[in-house]
Amino acid sequence: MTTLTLAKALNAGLRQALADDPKVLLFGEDIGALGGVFRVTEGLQAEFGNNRVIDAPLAESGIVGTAIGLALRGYRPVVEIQFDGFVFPAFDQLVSQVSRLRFRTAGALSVPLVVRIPYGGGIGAIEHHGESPEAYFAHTPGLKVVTCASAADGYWMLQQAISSDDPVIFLEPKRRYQDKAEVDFSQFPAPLHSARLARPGTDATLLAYGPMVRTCLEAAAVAATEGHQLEVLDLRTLAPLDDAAIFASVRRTGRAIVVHEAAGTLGMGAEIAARIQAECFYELAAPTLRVTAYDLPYPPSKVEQSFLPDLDRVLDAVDRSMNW
Amino acid sequence: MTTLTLAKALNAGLRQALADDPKVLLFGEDIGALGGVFRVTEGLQAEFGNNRVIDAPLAESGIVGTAIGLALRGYRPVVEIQFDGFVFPAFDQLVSQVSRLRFRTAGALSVPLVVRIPYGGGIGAIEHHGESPEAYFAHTPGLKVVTCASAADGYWMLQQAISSDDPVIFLEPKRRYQDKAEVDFSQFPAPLHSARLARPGTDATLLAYGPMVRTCLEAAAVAATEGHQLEVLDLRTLAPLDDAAIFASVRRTGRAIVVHEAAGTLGMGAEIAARIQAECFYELAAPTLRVTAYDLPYPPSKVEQSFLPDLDRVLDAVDRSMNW
Amino acid sequence: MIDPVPGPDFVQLLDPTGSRAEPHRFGYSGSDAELAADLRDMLLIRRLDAEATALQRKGELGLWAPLLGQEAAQVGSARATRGADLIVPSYREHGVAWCAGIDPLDLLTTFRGTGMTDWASRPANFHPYSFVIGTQTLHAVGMAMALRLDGLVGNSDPNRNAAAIVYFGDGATSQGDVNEAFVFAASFAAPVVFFCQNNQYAISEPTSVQTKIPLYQRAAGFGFPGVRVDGNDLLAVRAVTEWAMERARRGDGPTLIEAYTYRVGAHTTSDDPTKYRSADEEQAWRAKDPITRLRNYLLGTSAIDQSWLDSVEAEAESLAERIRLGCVNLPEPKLEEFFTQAYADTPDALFSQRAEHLAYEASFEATR
Amino acid sequence: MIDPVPGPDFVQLLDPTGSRAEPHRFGYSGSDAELAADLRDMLLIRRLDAEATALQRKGELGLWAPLLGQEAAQVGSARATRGADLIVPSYREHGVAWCAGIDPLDLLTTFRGTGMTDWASRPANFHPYSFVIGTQTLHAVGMAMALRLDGLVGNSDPNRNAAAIVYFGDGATSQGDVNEAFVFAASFAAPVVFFCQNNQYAISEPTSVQTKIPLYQRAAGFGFPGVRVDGNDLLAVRAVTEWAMERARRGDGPTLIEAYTYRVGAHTTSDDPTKYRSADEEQAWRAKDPITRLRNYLLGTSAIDQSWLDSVEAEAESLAERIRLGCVNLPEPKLEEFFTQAYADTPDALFSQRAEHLAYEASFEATR
Ligand SMILES: Cc1ncc(C[n+]2csc(CCOP(=O)(O)OP(=O)(O)O)c2C)c(N)n1
Ligand SMILES: Cc1ncc(C[n+]2csc(CCOP(=O)(O)OP(=O)(O)O)c2C)c(N)n1
Ligand SMILES: [Mg+2]
Ligand SMILES: [Mg+2]
Repeated sequence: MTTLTLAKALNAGLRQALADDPKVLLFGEDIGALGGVFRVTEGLQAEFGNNRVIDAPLAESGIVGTAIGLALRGYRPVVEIQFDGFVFPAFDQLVSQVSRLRFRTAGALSVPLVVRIPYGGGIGAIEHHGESPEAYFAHTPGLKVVTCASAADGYWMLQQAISSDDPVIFLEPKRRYQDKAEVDFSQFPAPLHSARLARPGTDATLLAYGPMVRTCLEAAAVAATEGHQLEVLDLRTLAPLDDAAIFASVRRTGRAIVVHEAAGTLGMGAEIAARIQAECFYELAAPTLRVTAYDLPYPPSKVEQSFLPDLDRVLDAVDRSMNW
Repeated sequence: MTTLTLAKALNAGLRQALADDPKVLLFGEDIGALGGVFRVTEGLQAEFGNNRVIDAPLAESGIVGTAIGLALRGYRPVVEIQFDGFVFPAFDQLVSQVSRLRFRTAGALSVPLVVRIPYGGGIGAIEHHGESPEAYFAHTPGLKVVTCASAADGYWMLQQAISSDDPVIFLEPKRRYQDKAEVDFSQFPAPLHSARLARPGTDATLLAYGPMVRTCLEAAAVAATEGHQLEVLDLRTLAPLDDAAIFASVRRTGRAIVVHEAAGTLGMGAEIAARIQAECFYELAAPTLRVTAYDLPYPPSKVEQSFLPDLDRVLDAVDRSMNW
Repeated sequence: MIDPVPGPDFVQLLDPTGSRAEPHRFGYSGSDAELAADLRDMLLIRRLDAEATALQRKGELGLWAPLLGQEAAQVGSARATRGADLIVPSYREHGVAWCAGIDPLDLLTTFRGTGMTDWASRPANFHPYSFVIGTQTLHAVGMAMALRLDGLVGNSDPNRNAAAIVYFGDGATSQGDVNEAFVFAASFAAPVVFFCQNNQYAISEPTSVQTKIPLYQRAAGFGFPGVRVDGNDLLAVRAVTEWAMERARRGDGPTLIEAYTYRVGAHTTSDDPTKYRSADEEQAWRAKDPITRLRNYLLGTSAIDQSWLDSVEAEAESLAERIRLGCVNLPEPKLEEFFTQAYADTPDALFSQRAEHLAYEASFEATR
Repeated sequence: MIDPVPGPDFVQLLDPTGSRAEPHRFGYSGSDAELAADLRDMLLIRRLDAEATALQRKGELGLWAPLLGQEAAQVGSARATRGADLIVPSYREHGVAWCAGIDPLDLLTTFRGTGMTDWASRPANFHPYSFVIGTQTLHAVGMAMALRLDGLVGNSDPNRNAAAIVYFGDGATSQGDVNEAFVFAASFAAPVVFFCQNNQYAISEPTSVQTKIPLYQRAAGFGFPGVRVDGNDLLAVRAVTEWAMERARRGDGPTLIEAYTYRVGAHTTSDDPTKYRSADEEQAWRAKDPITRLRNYLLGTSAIDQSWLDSVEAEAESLAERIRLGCVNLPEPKLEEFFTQAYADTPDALFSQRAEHLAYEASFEATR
């Protein structure tokens, strides 16, 4: 048991993956000498050499496209996209190639690629540094999409993603990079594509992932002082979703509130609400509510706190659900 | 009143727009001498010259990116993307630039750009020629997304999109290009961002757009022979959605079935179902059902008919809804 | 566009009449017997192409992208590869596929819509077709980077070395991906040959829409050599590609080859070239036919004779028949097969969707 | 990387000691008085930059991207533009912005997070900053295409002509978009100058990660000229950029200028250059400082003297003060303002979301 920040846990996860499998490669901008702008790859080039931890030219499509070629030749590239907003130049390679090569070849080819993306807002950054692009990927058949909310999950989920034979979009909640938590290196991790009951409760379910898990846990703690027992489900896997865990929780509480930083329209909350209404039609005491960013481009940082969901907006939605 | 195919109606709409406003430009691959692979721009370069109808180098990001520059200098470029599957190289320019320049400049800059995309499957084509990318765009704040289902809408909506000061993704159902219908050149068209009641009914609402409108109308005709009166709403506008029309219809019928060709997960049906359950919670006799493609990459054409929704799958969903 | 002339900027070793040209810095030193084998390939490929075009006309294929006129570019370059080399095609490289040992029927599945790129499941160093223009160039560079990491480049024993070759068109050179592929290849000195078939058109757009200068010159700006070769001259294509592949294997990095040729047929069977080019132009290029040229040369040296040609013709005939019969008998897929092909580890939701699909199909069978 | 030497491949008109170099095909013919005005700009910009960096340290800005060391590249190129020309920056062109008449406080809104790119609303031919690397090069080409369509290129009266100039870094040259911009500019003979500030780094990556050959050579492969200029030499930058702009205005199409310079500061205030480069290297480049060089030259010709320098220093001081005070007083935005800024025709749903937001804020005020 060690206490680590999320960033250090991810670093430890990468180090372990590099040590375990000589085919694992890290590839991206500024990941070598600099150790990445968030220092997630710090020290790894020094340790494993620049044939394992490779600084790439500044071109995301090029990075993902060549990583495909490496993957097709038996490597397991772990690509770093520097910030969420810079994944879009690689979108075509992700959506038309990474997600489809296995399908196109009836299973003959594998693209065991991990695309790490620091994502989400709330850090006072300029434009394109606070995006939440998860829904674009979750809508794309052939990709898997996961996100960690804690240091332990960062350590384990990243290694699980790297050992997956399917391409995985690995979303790292950048505003939580410095959050510390215990990591048990010997514990056997839960399956990658499973949700985690972060806090049990009886009155309503908060469904969250990545950066919003902590926000929801804080909301649940406050709600508890007001007499509401909120259940918090950390989704962890966005594609595929852990339907069983979602439905089980919502059936228990009868109320669901999805919380995310991405725009509401066609965000993960849309899919989750659509599934819940279809599966739990007679078991709901209120419609599934969504607490999300507004349907606007990400605004200047001085207003991001009111743009993004926070504890109070979550509690407001809980009230609305309870009073439905 | 003239009878036109959808392709010819779009051609007529473009001709009218070019004639009405010298700032309107067409820009894309093979749109000049060839008239586009679907002949939607046929004859227009001969008529308006190659400064108004411009063959572009083969690079979608380049096409959209330079069209932004043209738009910023007062032009109204209408870009053609040759097939749905080839819009992704331009995704970054669309999502990070087209959608945001107005927001970034607090309204000072306008990007009056129309991106025409023949979309959807069912034509026996090879990979990447049968995609339905609408949800990616509808999830992107700053973009408007519309789609026509008939020749009359093709003619009018395209001109409305061109005269919009907002960027519009204009989706053309390629498998309906040869469908004929009456176009009334003198009729005053409905607003661009409004749905259209394609067939009134009382028992359930079919919500569809683009290629699936005809499928739903056919299903409704069959259902009528079996005693079910299905209402068919042609959504026309996907971003923004015409909430009022959707809710009004669903409140009337109590049952909603969304039909589209895109993958189910995080397709338009997700958002529509999520909105309906939130707004019409106590007015529903059944959950909103979704009839969509499966969550797979587009398969080889020999199986596309069972991959895509068809009349029978729509009727099957109607049955399930009625028996809920 | 004015025709390039033979000289340092345009490698031609066999002129359109079939005469060996003056010695050039790129010489072809193979035997006439080898050339006859290449001619046989070209003849068979032309027949394969014609047969597929005919099958499309009969409605047996959804589409076909003919390679007519590009046989020398494809055979000459393909025959410059060897066992461990990696071949990454675009979508018109049926001739390259043939040389790589791909069964033409496997290619037809793609165009008949019974499969996607079925040959990938059989052993061959021939990558799947890519239909999104230019994307495959990056894959090839990545594969070449892997060869380097694997220690398969620059070994003193040249037989332990390998390289990749990637095919794309003149139109593709405008795509960001292709230029990024140049950047990455140069940066990592990747053992890759960029083989651009400049067939003068990207569908209806002449190459002048993409560039005002010869395409081979693009390479120098990225720091590696570019060579323009007569794409209708098998000897020149083969000589230049062998040189470039060997350069790559040796560890000297990428080369761009522009094979200057012509797409004699339509872009695909859906295309109508009369809309954008003249019959005169087509005629002028037919006069430079790559097969006629090599045949005349080999007849001239007596490496082949009429009976050789007759026997290849017979072979072509039986190939055509095999394709004709094979095509209509290609197994029809069922949607249910595909639910487990998108992922190594198929999500439960897809099993449910498959079950739904099967139940629906069953109910359908039962009720109607 | 070995330093380029003055000569046909590297335009230098003023050497690091401040001596005018031998005559060159690019000569600078402006007066010393004009150069003094440019030096004043450079001095003020350096102060502005230092002040913004200090404001970030104090927590008043979220981020700052210093231009320290790139003043000659920016002022020299900006002063080569005139009224109707269009200027398209990347995100480090604070010096160019200054020359274009942008209020530095408008720049600060971006980095303080009170606004995005507020200057766009005031008349100036200075485009918003772009933070997604390379995207703006395509916008600039489109704008240049518009100039041509508008008949503002190649007129016999040179004053009726205009061109665009677009800024980007060495790292950006690897992006597909930048290379596509080269393709489109060449294809449409767009009146655009591609101004690449090769400041030796893309964050931590030295230029050698992006290219093994000088960047200016990239242009030739796309069919237009490329020139490498000493980016720390205002005279050379100005002369070459004036030539390229005039070429574009005349209708002769695009040019790539590689201004060879150095990012003396950090990439941004979040960066730590000690992780990836040596103090020696930084020191060597400080010796080539663009301001020292021009100051020495102008002191030498007596175009300026100490009292001139003192008065600019005073001016810089008051500029800094205005920035310091102005920054902390920049109006704080409210989220409600933004709901109507994404669209010309705001969808109803956004009005509802604004109403929800306001009601929520109000309830919040009421209850706590
Ligand atoms: C990204 C993308 N855009 C557009 C298309 C449509 N398209 C298919 S082939 C083609 C022309 C390609 O020309 P070229 O690269 O010269 O190859 P050729 O077909 O001549 O062999 C186009 C525009 C595509 N497949 N992919
Ligand atoms: C598409 C994209 N990828 C990555 C980044 C992150 N990033 C910001 S600046 C930068 C380096 C840019 O280097 P260069 O082009 O040389 O310009 P400089 O900062 O040196 O002026 C990077 C990688 C980005 N902004 N956009
Ligand atoms: Mg071509
Ligand atoms: Mg730089």
